[in-house]
Amino acid sequence: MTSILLIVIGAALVNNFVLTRFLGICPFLGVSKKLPTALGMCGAVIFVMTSASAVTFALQRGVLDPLGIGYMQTIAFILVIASFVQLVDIAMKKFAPALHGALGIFLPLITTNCAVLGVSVLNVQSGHGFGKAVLYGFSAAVGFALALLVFTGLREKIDRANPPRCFQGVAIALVTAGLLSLAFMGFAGLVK
Amino acid sequence: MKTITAPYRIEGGVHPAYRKELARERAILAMPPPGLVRISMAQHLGAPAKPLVKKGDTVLRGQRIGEPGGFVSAAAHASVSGTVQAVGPAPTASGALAMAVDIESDGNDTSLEPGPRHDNWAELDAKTLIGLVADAGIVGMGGAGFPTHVKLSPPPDKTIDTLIVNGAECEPFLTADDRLMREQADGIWTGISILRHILGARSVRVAIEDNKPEALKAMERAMAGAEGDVTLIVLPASYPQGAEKQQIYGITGRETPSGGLPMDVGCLVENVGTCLAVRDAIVNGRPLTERVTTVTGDPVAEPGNILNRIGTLYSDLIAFCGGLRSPATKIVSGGPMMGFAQGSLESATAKTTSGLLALAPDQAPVYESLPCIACGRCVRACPMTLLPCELSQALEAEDYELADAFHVMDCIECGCCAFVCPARRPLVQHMRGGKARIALKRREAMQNNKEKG
Amino acid sequence: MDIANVNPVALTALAIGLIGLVCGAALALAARFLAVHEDPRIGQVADILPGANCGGCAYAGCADYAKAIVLNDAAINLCAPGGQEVLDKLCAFLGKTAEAAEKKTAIVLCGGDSGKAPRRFAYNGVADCAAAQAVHGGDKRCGYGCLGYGSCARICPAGAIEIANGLAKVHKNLCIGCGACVKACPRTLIQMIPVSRTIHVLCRSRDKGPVVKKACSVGCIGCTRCAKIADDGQIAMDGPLAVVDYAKPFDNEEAVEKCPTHCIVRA
Amino acid sequence: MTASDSHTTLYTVSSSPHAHSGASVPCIMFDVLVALTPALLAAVYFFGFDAVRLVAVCVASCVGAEALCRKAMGRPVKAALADLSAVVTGLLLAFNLPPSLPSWMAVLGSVFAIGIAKQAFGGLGYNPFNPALAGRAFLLISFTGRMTAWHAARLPERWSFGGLTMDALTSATPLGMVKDAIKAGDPLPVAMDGATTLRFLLGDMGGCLGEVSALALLLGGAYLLARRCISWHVPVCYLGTVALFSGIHWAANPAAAMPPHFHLLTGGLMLGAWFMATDMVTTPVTNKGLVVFGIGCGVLTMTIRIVAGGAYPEGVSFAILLMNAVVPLINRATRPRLFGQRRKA
Repeated sequence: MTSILLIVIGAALVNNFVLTRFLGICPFLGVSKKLPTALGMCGAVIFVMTSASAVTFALQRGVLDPLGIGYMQTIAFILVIASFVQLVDIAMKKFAPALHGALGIFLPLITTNCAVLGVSVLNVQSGHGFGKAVLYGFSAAVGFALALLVFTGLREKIDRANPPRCFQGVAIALVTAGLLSLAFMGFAGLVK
Repeated sequence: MKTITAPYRIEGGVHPAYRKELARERAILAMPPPGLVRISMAQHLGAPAKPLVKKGDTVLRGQRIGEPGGFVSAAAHASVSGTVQAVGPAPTASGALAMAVDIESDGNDTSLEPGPRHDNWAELDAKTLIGLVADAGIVGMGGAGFPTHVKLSPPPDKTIDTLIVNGAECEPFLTADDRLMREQADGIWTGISILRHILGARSVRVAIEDNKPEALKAMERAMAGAEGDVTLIVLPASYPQGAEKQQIYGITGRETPSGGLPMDVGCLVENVGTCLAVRDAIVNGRPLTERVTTVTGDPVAEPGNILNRIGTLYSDLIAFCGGLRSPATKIVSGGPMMGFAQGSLESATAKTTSGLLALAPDQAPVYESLPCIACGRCVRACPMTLLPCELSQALEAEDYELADAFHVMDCIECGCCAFVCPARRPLVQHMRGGKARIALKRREAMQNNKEKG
Repeated sequence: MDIANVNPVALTALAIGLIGLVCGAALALAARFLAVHEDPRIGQVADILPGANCGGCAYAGCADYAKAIVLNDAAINLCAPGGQEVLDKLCAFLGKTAEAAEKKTAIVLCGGDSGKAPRRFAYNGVADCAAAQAVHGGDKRCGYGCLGYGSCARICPAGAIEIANGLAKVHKNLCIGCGACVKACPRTLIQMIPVSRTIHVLCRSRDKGPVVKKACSVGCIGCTRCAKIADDGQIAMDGPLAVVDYAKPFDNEEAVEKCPTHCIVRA
Repeated sequence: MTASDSHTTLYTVSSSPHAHSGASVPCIMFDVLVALTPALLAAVYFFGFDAVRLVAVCVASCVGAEALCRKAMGRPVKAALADLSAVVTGLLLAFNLPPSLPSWMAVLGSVFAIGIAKQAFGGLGYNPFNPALAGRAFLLISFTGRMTAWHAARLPERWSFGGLTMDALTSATPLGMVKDAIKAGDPLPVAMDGATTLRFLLGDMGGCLGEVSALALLLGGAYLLARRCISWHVPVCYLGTVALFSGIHWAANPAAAMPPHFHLLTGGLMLGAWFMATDMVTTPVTNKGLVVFGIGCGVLTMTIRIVAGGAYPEGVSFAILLMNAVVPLINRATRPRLFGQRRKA
C-alpha cells in the first residue's frame, strides 16, 4: 500500500514530468490556452501514457529482452507509441470530432512526445513489475494533467496581464512555467 | 396594520455617506412655472412618445402633447400653458438624443379643464382605472421610468399577490421621497389603495429605510386604519435597499429569477411618488406634469426639495435654489450612485428626475484607474453576487462570451462594486458597455435565425 | 531455433520489422473502418489564404472562409490582405475566374482634431470610443466627429491607424483593407474606399451649418459649392452634408480649393 | 447651448457611481506597512544591525528595480512607486531572509522578485505569484547553504533547548533541528514546556528576520483585520488546518512528532498566514475561495514539514506559492451562486 502511494505521489508531484523533469513541454505550452481544450488534452495524455506504459513494458519484457535486443528499445518504443497515438487520433476523429478539432496539431504531437517515451524508458529502468509500471505511467500522466490544468488557469490570468512587449505571448508563459516549477521544488526529496 | 423590520438580509451592499441632512429638513417648495419647458418624448423605458404638436401651436397645461409610441410607452403632457417654440431632438439626462417639445410659457399657467374626478374609484373596475393611469402618462418615478399602466397589466398567467411600495430612497443625498411621505402620507396611501384595488393584491408592503423616522411615523399614521394584510417594513439603511430585486428579497424572501421580472415571483414594486401620481390622476383628474426633485450638493446655495414642472431646465432649477455658491465640477441628474453626470445644464427634468446634485471638485476628483488587485471587495459588495472584478477584466479583454457566461447581463448597475474598488476601476462602465454589446449580439443572432428559419 | 545462433543484425531487423508490420496493419484497419470523410480541398484552400484571420471577408477566420469557398461556393475575391496574388492562386486551384475587387483602404471621415473641434465636457472613464459615446453621448461638441479614443486603432490587425491629437488617421500604405475598423467605430466614421480615390469630404455631421460652425472649424456647413464643381454627382449633397460618391472617379483640385471650411482634402 | 458656452471650466462627466468609498491601493499598502512595524521592531531587537542592513538593502533594491523596470518598459514610473507595493515586497522579502545573508544575495532576490515575478507580468495586479515569496524561493534554491545558515538570534550560547546546545551556524531553527533529529532517528531536541513556548511566542529563536516573533506578527495581523485590509478567512483556515493536521500527527505519535503549538509558533507560519497568504493579488476573490486557499496552504505546509525525506524543513513559502498557482482554478470553482438563479437540487 505505502509503496503504491509513494509511486503515485512521486510520479505525480515530487518528480512531476513537466515541472521537475521538463518533459512534455510542447503540449504543456501549446494546449494551455483554454481550459476545455486542456481538459481534453489531459484525458488524451492520461490514456496514451497509461496504455503506452503497458504496451511498451510488455514489448520490452516479452519481445526485446528475450531476443536480447534491449538496445533497440528507443526505436521500438517510438514505433509502437507512434502507431498507438495515430490510432487514438483516428478514433477520436471519428467519435469526438469537436475535441479532435480543438486538440488539433497537439494530438499527433503526443506521438513523438518525450513524456510518453520518458515514462516508458523510466519504467523499464526502475525495474517495476507490470502493474506498478502501468500505475507509474498513469500517475505520471496525472501529474502532467495536474500541471497542465494549473498552468492553464494561470495562463487564462496572464493572458489578460499586461507584460512588456518583449515578454508577450510564449515568453511570459515560460516565465510563469518557471515560477511554477520553482514552487514545485518545495516537494523536493519528499519521495525518492 | 403592523410594523416590522425586514425579515431577510440582502447580499452585499455598501454604506455610502448619506448626506441627506443637506435637504432633509427643507419642506417641499413649489417652483413657479419657468419661462421655458423642454418636454422630452423619451421620459420612460420603451418606445418614445410621438409628438402631437408642432411649432407655433398654443397649448394648455395638462394638454396631451405626445401620444404613446407603442405598447410599452407613455403619453406626455404640457406642464405649462404657452406656445410651442420648437419640436426637435434634444439630449435627455443620459445624453441620448430624443425628440423634445419646447414650450414657451405665457405666464398664465392656464390648465386644461381638469379631467373627471373619480372619488368613487373603489367602484370602478381595474381596466378603467388602468386606462386612466395610462392617460395620465404615469411612469415609475423612482428612476427607471417603466410605464405604470404596463406594469399594472400583467399577462393572465401571472398573478400578483404582493404590492410593494418603495419608500426606501437608498440613494445618498436624495430626500424627495422622504419629504413626500412626511407631507403627503395620506395622498400616498390613497394611491396605494387604488393600486391595490387594481391589482387585487392580497398583501401590501410599504418599505422605508430606518434613517427616515419621520417618514415612517407619517406613513404609519396614514396607514393606521388599513384593513387586511398591510405591513410597514423598516429596512436597515444600506445601499441598494431600493433596488427592485433586492427589496423584494428583503421583504418576501423571494428571488426574482435571473432575467425575470418581479411579477414572476408575484410581486409588483411601485415608488411612493408614483403612488401619489396615481392618486392625482384618478381622484383629482390631473395628468403627471410636475414632480418633486431634490436639488442638493454642497455647492448649491439653498438646497431643497422642489416641486417643479416636468421639463424645467436644470439651469433654471439651480437658479431657483439660489444658484451655485461655490464651483461645481460635476452635475449629476439623479443620485450619486446611479445618476447621470451632465456635460452642461441644458437638459430638463423628466418624470424620473428624483434629484439634481452638484458636486464640488474635492467630491468628484478626476481619477485614474489601476489594474485590478483582486482584493475581492467588489465581490462582497455585489448585491447580485456577481464577480465584478472578473467581469470587468473579461470585458476589458473583449471576451464577451466569458462575461456572458459569468452573468454580466444580470448586473443591475447599482455601482456598489465601483464604490468600493480601491483601484478605482470603472467597473459599472465596463458592465454597461458589455451589456450593450451582448444585447446587440443577441439581437443580431436572433435576426440571423429568423432569416435562416 | 536457437536465438543465440541467429545473426543479431537479421534478428533485430526481423523483430523490429515485425513490430512495424503489426502496428502498420492495425493503423491500416483503423483508417479503413474508422475513416471520416472530409473534403481535402478545404485544407488546401486554407493553405492558400494568407492566414491573417482578419475577418475582412466576413467569415470567422481563414479556415472558415476556406470551408465556405469549397462547400458553399462563396465568392473567392473577398480576401483583402491576400490581394491579386491569392486570388490568382485560388483561381488556378479551383478552376474559376473572378475579377479582383479593387484594393480598398479605410478612411476616417473626420478632420476635427483637438485643436479644431472642442470638447464639451471633461470625460473621465474607459478610454474606448463606444464607452465614451455611451456616457452622455460622447465628449466632443460635434455629435458626429471622431472621439479619438482609438477603438479602431486597437482593433486594426495591421497597426495602420494612428491617433494623433485626438483624431484617428489611417495610414494608407499599411492598411490591408480588412474593414475591421469600420465596425469598431461607434460613430460610423470609417469607410472602405477604393485606394485610387484621393478627394474626400472629411465630415459626417448632419447638423445644419451654424451648428457645425460652433462645434468644429473644419466641418461641412452645407454650402454646396463643391457639389456644383463636381457636376457629375461625384460629390452630392445629402441634406446639409456633401458626400463623395466613391463609385465615380473624381479628381478636381478646384473642389479642394473652394471649400470654405477646408473640410475637403486631397489624401 | 448658452449654459455650456458661458461655462469656462468643463464639467467632469463619467459613468456612475459618482461617489466612492475612498479606499485606495496606496492606503492598503500603507496599512500593510504599519502592520509589519511590530515585526520589524522585533527583528531589529533580535538580530540587530543585520536586520537593519537587510531591510534597507531589500527595500532599496526593490524600489530601485521597480523604477528601472518601469523605465525600461516605457511606463509611468512615479505612479508605480506611489502605490508602495515595492516597499511592501522589499520588506516582506527581507523578513524572509536569514540575518546572515550577504547583501548582494538580498539584492539579487529583490531584483528577481520585482523584475521577474512582478514587472515581467505588467506590474501590480497582474503577477500570479507573490513576488516576495518567489524571490525567497529563488534564493533558497540558488543558495541553499546561505539561506539556511542561521546566526543565533542574539548570542550563540543562548541556543540550547532542553540541555541540547546547537552549533550557531547550522540548522539552528527549531524546525530544522526537529527535522534533522527525526531524519537521524534521534530523540526530539525541543521540549515544548511553558518557558520555551513563551520564548517562541516572543521570537527568541533562530529563523528569518521577520518570522520569529509570533506575537509581533499577531499584533500586525490584528491591525489588518481591524482595518479590514484582510478578511479572517485565510489566516484562520491556514492556522486552523496546521493546528489540526499537526495535532492529529502528534496525537498519533507523541514521541516522534511535535505538538500543534510548536508548529504554529515556529518557522514562517505566522508571517505567511497573516501577510503572505493574504496578499490580495495572488489569492482568490471569494470568501469560499479564501477558505479553500487557506486550507490548501495548511495541508501543503504540514506535508512538507512532516514528511521526513523532504529537502526543506519549512514549507510555508512553497505551500503559498503552490496555492498561488491554483488560484485561477479556485476562483473558477468557487464562483458564488447568482442571485435569482435557483440552487441546484
